[in-house]
Parts: sequence; structure tokens; C-alpha cells
Amino acid sequence: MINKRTSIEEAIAKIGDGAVVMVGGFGVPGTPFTLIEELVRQNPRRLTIIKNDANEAGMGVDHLLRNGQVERLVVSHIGLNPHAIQLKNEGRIEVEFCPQGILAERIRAAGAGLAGFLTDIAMETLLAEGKPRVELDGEEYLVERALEADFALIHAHAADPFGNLTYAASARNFSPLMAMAADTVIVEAENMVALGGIAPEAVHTPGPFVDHVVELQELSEAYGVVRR
Amino acid sequence: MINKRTSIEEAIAKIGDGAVVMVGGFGVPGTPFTLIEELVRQNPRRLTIIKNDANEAGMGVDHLLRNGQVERLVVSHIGLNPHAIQLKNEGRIEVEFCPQGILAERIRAAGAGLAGFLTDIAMETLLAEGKPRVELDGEEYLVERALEADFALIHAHAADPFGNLTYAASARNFSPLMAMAADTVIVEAENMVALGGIAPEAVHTPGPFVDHVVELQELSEAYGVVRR
Amino acid sequence: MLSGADERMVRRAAREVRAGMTVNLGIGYPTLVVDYLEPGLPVCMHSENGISGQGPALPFEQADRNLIDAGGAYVSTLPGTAFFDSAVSFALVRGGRLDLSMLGALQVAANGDLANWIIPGKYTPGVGGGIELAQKACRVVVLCTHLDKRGQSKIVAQCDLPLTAPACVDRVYTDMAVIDVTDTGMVLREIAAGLSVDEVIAATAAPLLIDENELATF
Amino acid sequence: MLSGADERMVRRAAREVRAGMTVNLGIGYPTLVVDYLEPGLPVCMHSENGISGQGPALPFEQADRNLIDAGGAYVSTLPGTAFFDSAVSFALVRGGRLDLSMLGALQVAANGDLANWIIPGKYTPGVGGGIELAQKACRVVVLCTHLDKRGQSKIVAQCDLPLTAPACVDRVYTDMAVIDVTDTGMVLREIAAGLSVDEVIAATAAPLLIDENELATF
Repeated sequence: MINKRTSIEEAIAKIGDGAVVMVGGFGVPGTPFTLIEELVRQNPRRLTIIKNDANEAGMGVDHLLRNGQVERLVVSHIGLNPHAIQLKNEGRIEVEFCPQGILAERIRAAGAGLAGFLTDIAMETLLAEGKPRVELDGEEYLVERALEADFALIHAHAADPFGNLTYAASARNFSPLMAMAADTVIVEAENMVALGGIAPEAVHTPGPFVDHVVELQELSEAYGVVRR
Repeated sequence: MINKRTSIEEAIAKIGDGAVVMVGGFGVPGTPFTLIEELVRQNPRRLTIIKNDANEAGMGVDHLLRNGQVERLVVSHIGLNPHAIQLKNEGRIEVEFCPQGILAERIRAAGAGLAGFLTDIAMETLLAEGKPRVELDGEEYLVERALEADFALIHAHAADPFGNLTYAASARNFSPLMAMAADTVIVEAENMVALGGIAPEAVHTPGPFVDHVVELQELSEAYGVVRR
Repeated sequence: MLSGADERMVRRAAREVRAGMTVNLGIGYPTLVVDYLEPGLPVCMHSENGISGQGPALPFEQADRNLIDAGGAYVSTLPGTAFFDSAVSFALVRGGRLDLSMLGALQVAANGDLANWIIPGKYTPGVGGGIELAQKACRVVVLCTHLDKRGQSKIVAQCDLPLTAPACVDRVYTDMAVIDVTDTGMVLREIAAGLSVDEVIAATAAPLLIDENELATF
Repeated sequence: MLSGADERMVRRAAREVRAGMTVNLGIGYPTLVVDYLEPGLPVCMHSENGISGQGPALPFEQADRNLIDAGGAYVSTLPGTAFFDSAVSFALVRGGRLDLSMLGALQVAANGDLANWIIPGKYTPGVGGGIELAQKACRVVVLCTHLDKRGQSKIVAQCDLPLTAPACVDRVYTDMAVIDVTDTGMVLREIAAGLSVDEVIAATAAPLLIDENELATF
């Protein structure tokens, strides 16, 4: 199995203007802060960011927002980031809200090579507006489209050089789904282990889904426990 | 977390005539031979069995076929069981074939509370006959329906009393999907461990999906390596 | 610190949780329910970011940076905890394995309609997992103050705020009352100690069915 | 034991597999390809029952009862093997992460249509994972004998057997020839040592484009 270790500069350099980028994480756990930092440094513009949330003001994807790199957010909520809410209200970014589980499922559908799925979730809400409906066996359903991306940025607890991954605790969240749904999957790994260092039964994301593995040299403060 | 340990007699007694029963396993690995044996003994009739395959002649679900308990099979293939092919050709059982990954995905869709999904798989084949089609963004797709069951019979490598499960090697296959998709999930476990005996990151099927855990007292020959 | 009335509401709502249930506690009052459960009650707490069997919250000093609940609080594991991804987490909810969902509310209507995620033009944070938790849990109960900050009833004949999910609420716990949503309308089951039925009726903008003989106090 | 011609076919087909690929080998001749790979070539073998990085087959005495490939052979792990469920396994296929699928065939048509799963009334075992492996792998190559048991060409102008997937085959390896499926039709690329072009043409029921100057032998 080939070695997918890549420098962070080289991996992130693949992301150009207008790219659609999935970013793992739910709050702090699972957010790939170091990859995001490099994305800010390399500064591609007009990005679409797909993530559960917009992190908190001054953290993670908020750096992309502050740097004016984001044109569109697809999220389940931005309630912890007043800055993102402000940008939305001022019309400076476009925000598409999805119910959280539907966001997860749309990402997974892309990863599974499906075009979409039928659900009754949110049918009688504002979020159903403009979505196609179909009837199946006498019931009406919304059609939710698969949501794919050019890139996924993923934080792993451990990775081997082939890209087999594990996630820690609640840092798993959207990452295994996004790692299936993007054309190019870039992983930052807290711990690099040798091939065979992850037991076959313990792998959370199998290597064939992963394109680039970047070893984290250190964890910045952003990864730490937040005092509230 | 409550204790879901149940005797095999009591667990299988819930399965009545006409039940729709999912059975884990791909070939021998993952097939719950002991639960099947008890299902033969208790002898409910007119069952629908959903499984990847029909095992081999004289093994696993073939005992249900021989005992005349099966009205309908939903499978991806029955190529290793000439007896099942014969029953089908004689019109004594009804067989619905699904592409293997579509079978997996239909089961998962039921487990995920979706009504169905859109795919182009098998669109131009015999297996598309009679399936609804919808157009989405200018492309035509098949609608594949979620496939749910009254019961799932699952073989686990290890289980704790709450029903957190792990699977061994390629014995995982359809089991985690079926464990999500049935109203009542009955597990046979090779190894019972205490609560906490499975690390939270290592759980393959979380306990909330499971209803009954039966401890296997011994492994019959059926579980062993087959000499070919 | 909870007021006495709020504390009684949360304590009363905690009796919803029974042995063997898988339960999701939403942000706000529902989160507090965990502190009022009978010790040792065998329940399984679900957090939609990917945890079943979630353990108690932890202070800063003991926190694991990778282990939060969906509200962002640092939490712990228990023997029997499992972690999974967000798709599995909501499969559990939509697939019918969540026995009880406790949610906050902006408005609850007489038919069980719930509005709790958006005030157009004012409060637009997105819905998170709220729609699925409201629409698909086997039982949905709401914990909220009976009146909003401007003294308007949150219990209404019809929601004028956009819905989270229609006809989803089974029961409402407020600081003033316990109200069931039934096929024939809202039924007042219990009132807070020290209140009169008339005071509850006056504070409620939905019709209430009342059988004074059955009415309990909490 | 493979005949000399079959062995050459399998050995030639093995050159399809290049460093870094994720590869699925179907039942029959494709399974044998693994024995002809360059030692140490960094490839990842996928088995649709839920394995990536599958290791070599094992004899009865060393077999793990829980570890088979999709063809039922007992196989082994390697450093870097991963196990997953059937939904993830086919997500990998349909999602575009399977670089190469090698399949057997009953018929391959000039436009790349593949028939390999059913002979109505005679052979009806079900399709297994064949449709997805044919329809969705990034590259699909077929390994089959050029003629069926009754001497009929498997390479046909149009399939008369029901299709597995339309226009999916990129290349065909037989005991007689290597044939590419192109937009303008089938192109004869290589012929087996000892055969004449006319013999291959005579054994083929589809039109073949041939540039004799480019034609290689294998």
C-alpha cells in the first residue's frame, strides 16, 4: 500500500479559487485547525465551506471568514459564531442551513455514490422550500441531494501512511462521512503510526478514501479545552 | 444502561408466522447459526428472509428452506446454494435479487429512517424492472426503497450486556446495517464482556440499536473453517 | 441557579425518564434534567454529535478536549459508552431508537406543533439537530418557561413562528403546569404548587381541557 | 492448473495493476491475477465483503474462520488492512475509489456492454456485487476465454444475454487477444503468441479495428 504522506504546503496548494471544501469537526473536536491555518495562509478565494458549524468567533473556519475567503457556507447551525451570523445578515456570505442529520446524510450519500435520498424530515418547515418532492407508495417525500466536495479537510487521532484513520471520542462526528465524499481528501494526523499500527477492526476510515496525510508537528492552543 | 441478556428460547419466541427477518453474514462469517437453529426448532412459517446469500446447501438459512419456513428470500445471490436455486426454479420460494451494494444500502436506509434513495445502479438491467424512476437535475434515477424488517438476527464477536457490539474481520459485512434496520434486534455473542469491556471508540454497533443479547455457550461446527 | 419554580419543573420532568430508555436532552432546561435523575437509573444518554451512554459533565480541569456533548459541554464516559459518526447518530434518531427527546421551545401549539429554532429577522442561528429530535423521537416533551420575556404565553393556539416540526410534542413541562397534547387538544394535568387553575388558564394562550378531580400539583 | 494460453492471459492482465491502485478481482480468472503481480508492488486489494488491503489466500490449516474474500476463499491480513461493513464497501466502489475492477464475462459487446450474471432459464444465481463493480469502477477490464464451451465467441457485436452494465468495459484480455473498447469500436491491441490476426478475427463476433504495425504479441 502506497505512502500518502505529504507536506501541508503541497497538500493545501491543491485547493484553488472557487473550490468546495468540506471541513470535519463539531465545535472544537475534529476541527482540522492546522489545515485551516494553512488554507488561510495560501489564501484561495470564493470558497464554499461545508461544515456542521462555523466554529466560534476567532476559531477555525472563522479565520477563513475573517480573511474574506468564503462565499458560501453549508452548515446545520452557526449559533456559536456571532461573526458568521453578522456576515450572513449583512449579505456578505451566503448560508445554506440543513438539519444536522440531513447534512450528514447528504454528505454520506455523495460518499456512497448515490444521487440523493427521500425523507420526510423538515417537510413542513422553511427548510423544505424549493426542494423537489416525489411520491412513493402513496406518501410524499422531499428529495435531498447528495452533497459532494472537491476537498475534505480531516483531523485524525491516528493515521498510517496509507491513510487508514482513527478518530478520538466525539471528534469523529462528520469526518468519516466527509472522507468518503470529496474528490481529494487531506488529513492532518495527531499521531503517525506505521502500516499495521491500527488494527484492521479498529479502522474508522479505510485508507482507499484518503489522498494525503499530513503529520501534525504540534497541537496549537486551538485544539485545547476551552474555558467557558 | 440496562441489561439486555435474554435466553435464546425467549428471544426467538418473539418471531411469529409471517415475520420479516434479516440475517447477518456473508457466507459463513457473520451468519448466526445458533439463532437460526433455534428458529428452525421453534418453526414459525411463511418467513421473509433478507440476507446477502442463502448460505450453502445444508448450512445456515438452508435449514429454514429445508424446513419449509421460508416464503420469500431477498438476497444478492444464491449461487452457493443449489438447493435454494432449485426451490426458486420450482416456484416453491419467491426470490428477489438486489445488487449487493444496493441491498446493503436499502437496509441502511431503513436503519437511517429514510424512505429510499436515488441511484443509477442497475438502471439498464432486468433488476430495474418495475422500479419507480424520478428525474433530478436533468438525470433519471431509479428509486430504491428502504428495506426494513421485524427482526434482525446478528452474530457478534463480543457484546456487553447493553448490546454494544464488535464484529470480527469479514464477519462484519451486513450485520451493523441490519442491526439498525429491524424493529427487534437479537444478537448471539461469542464473547460476553462486562459494561466497559469494549472501548467506546471500538464499538461497531452501539447498544441503543440492540434489543436482546444471547450468549453463545459453544460454537457448533457450522462456524468453523470449511474445507473445500 | 434555578428559581424554585424552574427547579420544580426540571425535577418533575426528570420523572419522564425511565429505566431502559435512550434519551436526548436538548440545550437549556432539558440539559439540567440529568441532575435530577434517580441515582443508578439505567438509562442511556444520547448526544447527537455521536455519543450513546454519555456520562456526567466535567469541570475544565478534568475535561477531555475531544469529548463534548452537542451543547459544547465537556462530558465523560461511563462503562458502556459508545462513539459513532453523525450519520449513525441521526440514524438512531430517525430510525426510531430514541425513546425520549426533551427540547426547549419558543412556542408550542395546541396540536403539538413546535417552534424553537428561528425568529425571522432576529434569531437565525440555524436548526442544528432540532428538527430530527422533534420530528422523530418516540416521545417528545418540551421544557420551557410558560411565558416569554415579554410576558407572552409560549403555549399558543397556533404557532406564529416558523415550525420546527408539526404535531410532534407529547407533553409540555413549564414553571406553571404540566400539559399533555392529545387528539382532542391540550389537557392540563398538573399545576405548580401555589398557583390556581385560573392563573394557569390566564397565562395560557391555548384552550386547556381540565378535569379538576384529576388535577395534581407538582 | 492454467493452460499456457490462459496463464499468458492472466500474466498479461496483471500488468494492468499499477502502484497505488485500489483493485477488486472478481471470481474466476481475475482472482488468479494476484499471483502474477510484481512482488512488493504497493497496491490495495479490495474485497466487496468488507476488506481493503486484503492479503494472500491461506490454506485450510492456517485459515481464520472469520476472514474470507467475496469469493469465499480464506485470506489473510497485511500491515494496513482494514475491515468495514458492506455499505462502506460499496460506497468505496460507487463513490469512485475503486481504481480497477477485473471481471469475468459471458459476453462483451463492441460498445463495452457486459453480460456476466444470468442465462435466463439456465443460470440464475443472482448478481452479487457484479453490477456495481462493472458500472462504477474507474477502469473495468474483463478476463475471459475468447470462446465459450460451445466454441461461440464471447466477443460480440451486441450482447444477447441480459446486461450486467452498459458500455462499462475498457479492455478485454482473453487467451487469444487484448482488445480495447474505444469510442469508435473495438481495437485489437495484442495477439497471443503463435496466433495469426486472421485466426483472432475468425474467433471474434465483433468488428475489430487493427493497425498491424502497432500490433504486439503477448
